[in-house]
Amino acid sequence: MQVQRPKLTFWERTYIPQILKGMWITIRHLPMKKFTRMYPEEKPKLLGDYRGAPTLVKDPEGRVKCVSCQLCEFVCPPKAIRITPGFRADQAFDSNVEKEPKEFEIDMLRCIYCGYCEEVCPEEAIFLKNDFAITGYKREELRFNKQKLLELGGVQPDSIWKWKYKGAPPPGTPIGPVRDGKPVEKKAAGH
Amino acid sequence: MMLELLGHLIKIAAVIGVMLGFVAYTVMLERWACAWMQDRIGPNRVGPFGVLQPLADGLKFIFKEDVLPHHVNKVYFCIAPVVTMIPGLIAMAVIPWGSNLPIAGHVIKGVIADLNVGILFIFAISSLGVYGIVLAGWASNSKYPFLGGIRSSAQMISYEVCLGLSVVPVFMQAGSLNLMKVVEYQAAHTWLVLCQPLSFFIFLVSAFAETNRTPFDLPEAEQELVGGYHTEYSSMKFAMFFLGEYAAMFVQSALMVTLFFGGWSLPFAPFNAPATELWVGAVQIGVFLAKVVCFLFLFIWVRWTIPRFRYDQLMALGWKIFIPLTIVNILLVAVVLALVAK
Amino acid sequence: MATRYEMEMIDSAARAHQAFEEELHGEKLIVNMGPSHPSTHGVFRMVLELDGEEITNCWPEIGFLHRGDEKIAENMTYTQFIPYTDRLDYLAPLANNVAYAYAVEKLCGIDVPVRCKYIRVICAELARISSHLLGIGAMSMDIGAMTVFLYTFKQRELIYDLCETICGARLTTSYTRIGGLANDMPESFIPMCRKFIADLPATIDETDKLLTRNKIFIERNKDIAVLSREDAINYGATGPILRGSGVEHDLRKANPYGGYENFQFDIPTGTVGDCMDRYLVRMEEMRQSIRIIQQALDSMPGGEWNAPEAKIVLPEKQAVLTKMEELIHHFINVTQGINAPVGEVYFGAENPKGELGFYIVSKGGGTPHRLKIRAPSFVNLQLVPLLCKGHMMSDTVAILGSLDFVMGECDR
Amino acid sequence: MAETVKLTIDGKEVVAPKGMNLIEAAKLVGIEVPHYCYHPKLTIAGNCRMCLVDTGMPKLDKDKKPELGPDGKPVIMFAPKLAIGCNTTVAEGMVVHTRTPKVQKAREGVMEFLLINHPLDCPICDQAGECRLQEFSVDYGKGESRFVEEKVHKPKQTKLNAKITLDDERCILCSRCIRFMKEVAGQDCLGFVNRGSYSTLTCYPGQEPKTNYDLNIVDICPVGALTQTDFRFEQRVWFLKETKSVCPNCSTGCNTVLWSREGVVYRQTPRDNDAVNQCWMCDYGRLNFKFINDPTRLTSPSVKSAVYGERVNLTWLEATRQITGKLKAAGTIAGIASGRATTEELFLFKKLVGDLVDIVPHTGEADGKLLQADRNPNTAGAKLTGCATGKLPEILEGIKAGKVKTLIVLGEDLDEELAKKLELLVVIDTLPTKATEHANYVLPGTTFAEKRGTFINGKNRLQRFNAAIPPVGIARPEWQTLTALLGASYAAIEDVFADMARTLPALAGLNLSKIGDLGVELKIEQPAVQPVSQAAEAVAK
Repeated sequence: MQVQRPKLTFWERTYIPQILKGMWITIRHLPMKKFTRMYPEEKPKLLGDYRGAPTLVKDPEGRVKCVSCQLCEFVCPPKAIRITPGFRADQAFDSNVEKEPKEFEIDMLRCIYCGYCEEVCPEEAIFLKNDFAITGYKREELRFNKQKLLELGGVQPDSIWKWKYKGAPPPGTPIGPVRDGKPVEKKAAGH
Repeated sequence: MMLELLGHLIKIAAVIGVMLGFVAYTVMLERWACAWMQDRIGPNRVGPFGVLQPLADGLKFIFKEDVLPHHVNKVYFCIAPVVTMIPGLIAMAVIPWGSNLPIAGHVIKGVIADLNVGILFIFAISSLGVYGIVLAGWASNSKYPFLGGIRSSAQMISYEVCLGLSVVPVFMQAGSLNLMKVVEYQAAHTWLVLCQPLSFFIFLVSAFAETNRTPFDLPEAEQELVGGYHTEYSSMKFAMFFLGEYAAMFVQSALMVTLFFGGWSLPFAPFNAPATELWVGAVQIGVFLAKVVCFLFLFIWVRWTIPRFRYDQLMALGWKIFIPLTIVNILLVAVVLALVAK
Repeated sequence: MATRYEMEMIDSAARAHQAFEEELHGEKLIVNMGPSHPSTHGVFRMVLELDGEEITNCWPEIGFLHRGDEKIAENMTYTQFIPYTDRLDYLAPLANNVAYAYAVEKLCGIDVPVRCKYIRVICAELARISSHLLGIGAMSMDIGAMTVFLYTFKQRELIYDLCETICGARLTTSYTRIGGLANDMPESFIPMCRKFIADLPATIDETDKLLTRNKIFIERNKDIAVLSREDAINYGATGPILRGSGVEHDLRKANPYGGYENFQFDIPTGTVGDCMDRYLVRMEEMRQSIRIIQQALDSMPGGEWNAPEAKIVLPEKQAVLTKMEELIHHFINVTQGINAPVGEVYFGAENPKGELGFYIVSKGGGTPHRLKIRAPSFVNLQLVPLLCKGHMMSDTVAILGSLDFVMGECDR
Repeated sequence: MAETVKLTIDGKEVVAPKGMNLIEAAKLVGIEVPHYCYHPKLTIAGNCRMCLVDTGMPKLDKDKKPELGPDGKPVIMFAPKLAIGCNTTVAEGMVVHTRTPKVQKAREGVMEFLLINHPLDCPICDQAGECRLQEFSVDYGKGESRFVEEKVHKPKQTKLNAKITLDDERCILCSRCIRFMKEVAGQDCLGFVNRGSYSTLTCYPGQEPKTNYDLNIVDICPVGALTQTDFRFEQRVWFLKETKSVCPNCSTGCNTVLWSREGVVYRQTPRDNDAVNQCWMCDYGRLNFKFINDPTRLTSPSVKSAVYGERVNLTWLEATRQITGKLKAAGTIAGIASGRATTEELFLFKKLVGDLVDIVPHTGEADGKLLQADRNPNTAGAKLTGCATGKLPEILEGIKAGKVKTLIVLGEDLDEELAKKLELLVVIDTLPTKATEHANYVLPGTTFAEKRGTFINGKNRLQRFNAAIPPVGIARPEWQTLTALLGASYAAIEDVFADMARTLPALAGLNLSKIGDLGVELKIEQPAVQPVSQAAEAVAK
């Protein structure tokens, strides 16, 4: 298919009709609805699952969901995430998770909001929230630490409770079949 | 005598004040108009609906650092913006912006200097404007401004010829070079645009070229020349180029109104004759300004609609089409006038 | 090595002639256009030798935006590189994502479901429209018609809205994955997209009216930078530039991939090969893209959007949380990447700017041994000296506009 | 050459020594047979069932000759059931398939069973990234799980001993650890209790592994059941850089891998070298690397300033200038080198100091396995380069008597009294000691993880090690320092070695790349290890 090159009529060759036509188009736009918005007052409506700033979440019981598996740190293309793994306190109600981040830092200046961290997180602990305008006066301000990330993330409902019924039975528990966290009675041998 | 002089000074101050105000708000108008044509909101932050934006612009220009590059020719570099702006202001001296303002027995004439060769004065003065641009281009000692300056001088000189030739028929018909007389002639007879459409058209196009407005804004053409002759300018010096451009627009609009659209007159009584009452005089000033605003809007409107010519095309248009056309036009009008006179 | 000086012996007559020529032409002006110049579309530098306004010589210079993407690719898994493809031709990130995904899938020898293909087609065509809108808008803005730029940008904003709906980001989409997509197309996308393609022709027509028959625009473009058919082919030009010169070559037809064989569309070609033809071809391609999107939306199949390849595609999050195999595959897929076979593949996709090719050398494992990006802008930019010479300074903007390149992709 | 047999594995002809099993035979032609319980250095248990392969033998006719089929090739009779590769030895004419659908199906089944009770621990399991379960699941297993029931729970986070943490849920019961403790470490203390799904690895009551080789069971554990307590949750293995190195803790010179990230060494594991350490190493050597990241490391050259009365940091250029000037002015120079220094350093040190030089012996108790009494990794190197002369008492006496006034010490400590007697004491070391405290000049050195070089072990094996991390501060490898003091022009360690190879006949014809990762045996006449003079040692301390 060949494109048609315009062949101008005599009048069009005097420039005038096309200029007038153009001016007609532009003038019609004068009263039209404006497309831009008054930004800081009028926030854009975010569509879809917007990929804003990554944040850490807690579950409804207040447990930090992150177990510092460091998958996100590995996958992060710009290497914005830095995790220092650590132990979960032995006495904590969720000590069966064993591991939690001692420190979790995301350098928002490096972050490219690709969402890979959320995608690879095997614990659903990191979410990209709607914050799209992250600003600061200093570089350090934009290195979000664990506390800040948890504040931003808030609480996320948990339907699976992956770590709830799991883990070491208290010392002295006989090794054997367990259901719902309790040992199942062994049937007497049929001798 | 002293009183008269004082009166004149007040008049001059008023005219320049009003004109600068208009210039400032033309910038505003331009920003609004282009925004709305482009479906944008436009400036609306400073003051209600952003009406104080020109003030903010001015303040910003004043407070910006004035960069004086080390490689420029400092004297000319500093003079150039002034040279660009002043002619625009001076030209307003001979343009009639009203008929009369009878105040308390005195009749104030609606023009600062009622020269008999008003149009010649204007051409003489406004052709000085090109020096500013050439100076700026040359003094910047930089390549893009240099190209801009060259383009500009060639363009403005060429179109000056068109401009001058295109209005000859007007004066042939009006019978005077005094702009006040031209307006009065129009008020009494008919707007000259109806008699001299070709003249008007060529004048209009040349006016675009004279003021470096799109489609003839080659000297500054930011996409090619990064701003042309004012590339190296900043702060208030840059603002003066800006003001100069808009002042020139204002002058050209006023000239078009004066020459072709009956100046301060309206084609019905009591506005079709010099005013004898204060309110008529005032309305006529308003009429004049309204017409000027229409032309200013036209300038803006065209700028945000069409692309830009190329340098050689522009020169070809000027020399090969407009100048022959104006000469033919002069001849035709002369013949017609001779026939009518018979 | 010692420097070799070449001595040129010119006979007196020739020298006289040369002096005369020099006299005639006067001093030439060397102008740096770029790397930071409003119409070089990024950090592209041209050194122009001007004789008055005429360009007598031109040396383009690239590399100001070099980030070493190809080397970066060698140090990360195939999936991790996807965000980097966003940043090649950043005016059409979705199309880059799609091209890259197909390249890796070709290496792995996997096929994606039809739904995925159709979504990718929509993505690629939206990217094409977006890129051409910008190309035309920027070209017209460089020529001086500023408002067209804003009109086209308004439509691009709507495309960005569509991007945001489908993948959560407006510019850095990173939407495709090896063997599928990051997520399924949301329900709300289809009506939005339908509305968009219904409204877009109005803007195209407006642009058409403002430019196509406007004599000023025509004079700026007609017979400017005429690229002959032979030169276009010899210089390896692709995309609208090649087609503008009258070569009917489009990878979507010539070498159909990703379900393009199922759609009806035409390939616009030019006759002269000047800026005008390239402009017209882009205008027509947008209309054809609308056709394709329309068909894709109409015949969008349901079902899976990821290939059923557990070893390549990340498992569903729910399964990762509850099932062992899935958790393991998730971990290995993330940390080691897909286990690509040993081999070399080249895959070229018809991107807005031309043929975007990925040449992957794999020695097995999750990272490419070498990944070469054949960026259309890089190849098309070779034409600049050829096209610029003999034209005027002002024409450079039209020429650069009509070449419609992106330095992000050229410099990589 | 032992007797060999010919067989075919996946269509490839293999010539393997008689008695070899199929896993090893397949390895010869680059075919991997997945396995968990089999370990080449341990006895065969055959309980994981992962290495199932399809085996067949030629059909024999009445004359015990292979019967030929219509295509002229022997007819193969495949066994009705798959055989485990680890416990099937090669046989003449055998045909093995490792990739047929049948085998694949079997492996998928095995994998599925192994994963049934495996906890969803990958996110918190240190093994993730080097876990055989993960690897084989992806390579040979199914992509999706069919198991919906409740998993069996077993004890977690139990401490096997101070060094090892045991997580029974993750255990796949391969019994490698049990066999290692019994057969190699010599303490039969681990075993399984319970049956079926509830089988659990445990230690005999009241016992715990307490040999010097316990941590090897962490290495051989294919999953994350046994983890090294002090490496737990420190760092993911996929971030760690592996650097081939040699253990500097005794004259065995076990081949090791250093695992580091961004200038920090996180762990040390053994590397296969049948000539030295097979695939084991002792816990003493394995854990003795923490000094690399010691915060008190010397980072900059310094001088004890008479003006300020304290140490002042110098640039290398300035330090070299001052020391060389003073050395030239000095009379007899004595040197005390270290048996932990590399051969190249010792070579240069000898050049710098001259005849009055010796190394300080360090000894400990040998355990009859890997750990030697001589705790210097490079005593043989010192001997070869002429640094080990036995003149240590003489030097020390000389200092005491005030005959020796100038001393250069490379990586050893010195008695305070002696140090005070010296006019010029130059110490090159990595950590602050008494000697560095009193030295006129302290030049920071590097640990074995920060430099390249060679050690010659007790069996005269020349082994090369590499730099895993950059030096701290502006410290630099000792060979550079010594080169600068000598005023020599060695640009790289290769140049030093080349010079050494020219000078020392034992090294003739060698260079660093020829040494390879596994080292080369040197031909040195005299026995390498001499009885250590207890007296000399006492004086040194």
